[in-house]
Amino acid sequence: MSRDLNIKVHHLTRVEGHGNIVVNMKNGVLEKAHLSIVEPPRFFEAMLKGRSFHEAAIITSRICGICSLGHQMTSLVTTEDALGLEISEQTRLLRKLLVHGATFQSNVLHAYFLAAPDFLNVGSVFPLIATHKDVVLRALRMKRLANDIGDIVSGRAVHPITPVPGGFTSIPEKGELLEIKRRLLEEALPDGLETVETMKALAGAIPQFERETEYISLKHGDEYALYEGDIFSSDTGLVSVRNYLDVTNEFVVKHSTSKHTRYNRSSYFVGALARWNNNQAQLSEEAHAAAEAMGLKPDCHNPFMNTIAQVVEIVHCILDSVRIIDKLIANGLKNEKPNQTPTRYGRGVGSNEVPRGILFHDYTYDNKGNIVAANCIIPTGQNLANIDDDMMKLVPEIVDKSKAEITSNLEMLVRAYDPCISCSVHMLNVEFIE
Amino acid sequence: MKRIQDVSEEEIKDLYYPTMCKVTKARQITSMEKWYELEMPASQDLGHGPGQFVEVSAFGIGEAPISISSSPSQKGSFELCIRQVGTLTNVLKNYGEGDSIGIRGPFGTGYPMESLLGKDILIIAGGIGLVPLRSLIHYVLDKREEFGRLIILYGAKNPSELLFKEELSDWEARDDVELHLTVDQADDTWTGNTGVITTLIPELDLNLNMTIAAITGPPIMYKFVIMSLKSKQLQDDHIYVSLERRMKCGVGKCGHCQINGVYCCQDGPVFNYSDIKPLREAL
Amino acid sequence: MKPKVAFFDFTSCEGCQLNKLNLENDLLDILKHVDIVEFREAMDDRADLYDVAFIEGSISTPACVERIHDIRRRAKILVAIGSCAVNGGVNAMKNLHPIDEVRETVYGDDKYLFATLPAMAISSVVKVDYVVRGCPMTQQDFLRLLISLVLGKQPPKYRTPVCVECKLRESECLYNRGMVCLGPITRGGCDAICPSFGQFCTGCRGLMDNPNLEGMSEIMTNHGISLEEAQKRMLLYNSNEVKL
Amino acid sequence: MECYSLLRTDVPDLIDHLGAYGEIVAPHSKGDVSYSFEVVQDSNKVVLDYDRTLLPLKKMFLPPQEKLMDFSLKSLSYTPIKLHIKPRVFFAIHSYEMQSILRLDHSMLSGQAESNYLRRRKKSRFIGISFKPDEFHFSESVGIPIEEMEGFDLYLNEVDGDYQLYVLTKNGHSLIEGFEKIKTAEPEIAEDRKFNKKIRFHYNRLPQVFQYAYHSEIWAEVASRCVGCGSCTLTCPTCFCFDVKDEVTVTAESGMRQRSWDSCMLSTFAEIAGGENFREKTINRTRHRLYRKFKYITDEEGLPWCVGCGRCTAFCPAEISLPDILNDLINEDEKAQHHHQVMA
Ligand SMILES: Cc1cc2nc3c(=O)[nH]c(=O)nc-3n(C[C@H](O)[C@H](O)[C@H](O)COP(=O)(O)OP(=O)(O)OC[C@H]3O[C@@H](n4cnc5c(N)ncnc54)[C@H](O)[C@@H]3O)c2cc1C
Ligand code: SF4
Ligand code: SF4
Ligand code: SF4
Repeated sequence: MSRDLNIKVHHLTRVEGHGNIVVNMKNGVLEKAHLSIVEPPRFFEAMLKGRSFHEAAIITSRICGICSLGHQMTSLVTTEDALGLEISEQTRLLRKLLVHGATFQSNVLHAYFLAAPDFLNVGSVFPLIATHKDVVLRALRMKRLANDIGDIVSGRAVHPITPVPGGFTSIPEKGELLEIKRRLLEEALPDGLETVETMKALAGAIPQFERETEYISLKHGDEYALYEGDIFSSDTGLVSVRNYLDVTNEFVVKHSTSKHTRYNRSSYFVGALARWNNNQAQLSEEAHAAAEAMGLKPDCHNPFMNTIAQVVEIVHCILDSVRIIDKLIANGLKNEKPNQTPTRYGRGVGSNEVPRGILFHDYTYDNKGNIVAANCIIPTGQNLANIDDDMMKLVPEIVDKSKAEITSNLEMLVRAYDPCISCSVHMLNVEFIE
Repeated sequence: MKRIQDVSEEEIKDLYYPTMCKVTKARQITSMEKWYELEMPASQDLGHGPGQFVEVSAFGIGEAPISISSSPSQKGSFELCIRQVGTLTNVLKNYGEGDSIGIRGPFGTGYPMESLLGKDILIIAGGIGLVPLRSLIHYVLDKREEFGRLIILYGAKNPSELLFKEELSDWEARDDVELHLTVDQADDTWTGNTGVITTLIPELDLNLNMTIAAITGPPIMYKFVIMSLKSKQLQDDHIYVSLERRMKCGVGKCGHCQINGVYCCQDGPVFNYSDIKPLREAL
Repeated sequence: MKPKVAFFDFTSCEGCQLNKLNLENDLLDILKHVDIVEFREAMDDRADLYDVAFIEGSISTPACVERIHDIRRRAKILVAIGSCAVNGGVNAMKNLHPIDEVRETVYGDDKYLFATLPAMAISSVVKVDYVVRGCPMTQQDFLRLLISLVLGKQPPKYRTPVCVECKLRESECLYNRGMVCLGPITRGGCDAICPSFGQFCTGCRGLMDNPNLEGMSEIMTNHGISLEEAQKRMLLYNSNEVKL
Repeated sequence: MECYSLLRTDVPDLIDHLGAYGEIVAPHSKGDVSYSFEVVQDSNKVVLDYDRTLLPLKKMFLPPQEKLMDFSLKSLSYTPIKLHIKPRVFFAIHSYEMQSILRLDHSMLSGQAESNYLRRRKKSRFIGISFKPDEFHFSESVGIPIEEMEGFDLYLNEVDGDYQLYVLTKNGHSLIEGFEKIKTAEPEIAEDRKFNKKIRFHYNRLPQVFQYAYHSEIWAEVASRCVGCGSCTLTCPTCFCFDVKDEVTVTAESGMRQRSWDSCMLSTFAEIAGGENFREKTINRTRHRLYRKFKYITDEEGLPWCVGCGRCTAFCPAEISLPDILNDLINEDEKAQHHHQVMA
């Protein structure tokens, strides 16, 4: 069948940041299918220049309000690596709790507010308030609890306050943590399991589409890697975080203010589905049961299933947060001061799994503790090439459908990646021109 | 020093609860000012003296000090006139007949009416300053034979800003009131005096021993008016001014209205000029 | 009829918008007062006219300029939310460097592919009726503005410094802890949340009217940081306002 | 005057014993180096050796933020606030703090009596404690020695690490009735407590200095360093200015009227509608603050309205020192006097 198709989705909705979808097919030959990023560039690397290590995390957390905690964590890890700052076991645990809270929050937001309207064929979550009030209330309840973890441990969920290089400026009270634990077990867990049921019911609306690709995430010896680990490629295995540039290989494309990346193939996938494919063995029984209920199998190659993998992670985060709180309390909460005395200056690299995938920061400090060079590589930027490759495969498969349906399928595909476009435009590995 | 033992539990009265008063009449009298007639619950009397003010309250917005514009001799109701300049005053614009407005007060010192008996009263009002002085004017008119001359100087920016126009023409018509109006900027309809209020003073023929001047107007006005009165040889203690300051509580607690060592809300707003002349922040 | 409300984002992290979605406990109450007609981050719908348009983010490209004029034409009331929109916020830090250098830093040889302007406050391009400050804007502050608009009253302007709220909370002053803090010259309204969690105020709500910047620099240098460092601190959120 | 000895280690037991009268409020640690008056939950957490609390004891009678009423916008009516006032014992209070409460009493009783303050104030008992002056205390210079006992029911005087307990009132006597860990003793005075900070003139000469200080150059010098944060007045135990605001809930149907501490050092304090500001410049405000402490009320009551706690200096980020300003004004005054004499 030879068809002409011209799709332009201007300012894609229900994603963070600005992107347009462009598809161009002439006589059945697909010329173009890509996500073009039009978010105004913000030049964070330039802004970081000359800034003190006290400010680096404050600034980089403003790269993205949605992943502010993720940026902050990666920034802190990077600064600590560069300046040789050791952190305590308590700091590590509190950070892991924060990462869980943020992942939980973000995944709920995406699954319920951004993706669910697609499955139910409505334009936003607001109509659902009338038709599915209990579901909306449940989502709000879960989000509130996830944000409360952020508020209590880090001062506020968006642009956290207390995490600083070397530790925390203030430590939560034991009673506050116990209350969070109670709510996790009594409210969040039942809500999480309900979520699995809801998603199971909606899973029928997920398109059957498969494209095997390279999956990249962190990997850790003892746990489902979120806060720390080495880089792992499903194609070629482990790479040290220090050598992240060997993995990312950024290049500029004309249709995007954001650079693309590639490693062993023309593109790779980062995010919940990559984490699932690479690390699912380290998930709890409950999380596996959830995955099975929603039809998520080990080695899944359907990008639309990323949302389902996120829901599995919700269950994981709830249960693992309880475990972390227990450990913090068993160790006894200490009113520690952050360790902010540098033992060296120079370059540091840090990486975390943030909800949308693997994130890298890379700073070089002068011996006054001010930044001379910085580079940040954001998950959505890493997914862009993969999204384009998916579109190139998907469009011919659905070319018989109406233009409206194709468009909505493509929008749904992009949304499944939970792209965070606002932050995907600040990442280039360029040295400052002195 | 006052001591805590000097007050008993029973003597302590609540300070911050307003009395809800019904608006019985209301009219927008210029583009900026609205006039209200209010009634206390159970036909109580407000019990104020000319020159005193109340704290007017609208829930959700806040409170503002507003002068009582009617004479104490008016029984059963009292009047306010409010210029719409900000948050609260603009919300009050929407209040009309039948609505309830919270009132605390009356607060502050009024004019010492006892010592004004038999005197010639010279009223000097600029703009909204007529509102508190109107209480004094009505009081004098109600007890006309107990006072000497009543001279009213009243100035506004332009003719459309003159308040209480009907009353002005009533006063104009009376031969026991000497009314002199002026506007800063005349328009086509205006046939009267043009110029700032001080231009009216030199022509006045005053009996210096008998005359008491009462001045209210924008902060800038006082200095010049007092200067003109002084050049007519009027003595300091024959001059009263009513001052405006920021106020929150109205009862000498919140500190906002302090003028050097005195509280405008308690020691004023009506001051004898000789008392505040040494206060550097007063005028 | 309920007022039609819309949200738009320009150059920003979208944290302020996210903070709105984080109003879990109040979201349903808010929807009783207003109709949300456009909110790209959360919905597909579009509308032509708005009673209130909330704007997040700075103006930083020629395309932004065009779009904000268009929104202004269609909005009765326009509110800038978050420091990016109110005064340029962190985005404006790039204005401290020559623009070509900035572009080259990030895009190298491809620097001319993407147009950029200095990062500007919304109010330097179109008339702004009200502001909600902060980075991110606080939910409390946003709700206060919304309720004020519903009641037809002037929203609070916050003209006292962060120190006032810090003192009312009886937080330990960071200067007594040997840290430096921008609370004295920063507009309050945040309930001094950062100092109350032991972190210095970064100045995210913008400067006070007539701040004593010399006095502030002196305080900071007396507390052990260099003048250069002190000035950088002040510039963090206020590059468009602080003139040194 | 009865006098007993009390071991430092028995103080927690004394606190527990006092609990029979009511709630106990005492200094606790706050943050790294600060203190705050809090309701005692655990008598072992009470700090006996403290320099000064961040906020003064005033906060217990005139809270930093206080709801004055609830109102409904639907029915345009309000509900008064019920104050639940428990009898309270204020424990380990310094003499200047007690004096500040006595001055506040006067301010709150003058004119119309401040109802909420007085109701809270009525049922309280005060137990003083001696202290070691640090670099900021100067209360002796304003007439308040460390051992000033006016206002206290009981007083703890530290001697060699332990305490002497003085019983000063009938109420004080009944507070310790039945407490057995004290022994009768002879009063002693500790030697090693000296004030490091002093005002050069006796306080009753200060109004005289202020008489001529209005146009001093010193105000401008101070104003150039002041950042106008209000910390000095917000932590001052004899300041009491406040602001009143209405807050409405998200339902837009109800709300509350709330008062919160305000400060005459803030630029907005004396501003009225239309932008007129009666103390627009920092210099006007700094001057007003000191005149309030040493001239206006002092002229009438014969006492400085400053108790020498040192808070405004200790908590000023610009390290502007009130006694230093006073001494500068005094020097200037002396110079002027001298000049006069020479001219004459
Ligand atoms: C003794 C006295 C009598 C007054 N009599 C009248 C009168 O009869 N008619 C009239 O129209 N106006 C009168 N005013 C002025 C009136 O109080 C102010 O215009 C009014 O408070 C403005 O309030 P707003 O909320 O509308 O203005 P906004 O500008 O929104 O006020 C902002 C804040 O400033 C406070 N504020 C502003 N101006 C004043 C002020 N002058 N005094 C106290 N607080 C202020 C308000 O309480 C409010 O919290 C009088 C003022 C005083 C002191
Ligand atoms: S911590 Fe900062 S905001 Fe708080 S009082 Fe000190 S300087 Fe002011
Ligand atoms: S304390 Fe300062 S940085 Fe923190 S929220 Fe408030 S204004 Fe912003
Ligand atoms: S504490 Fe210091 S800087 Fe702040 S207002 Fe007072 S004198 Fe000025």
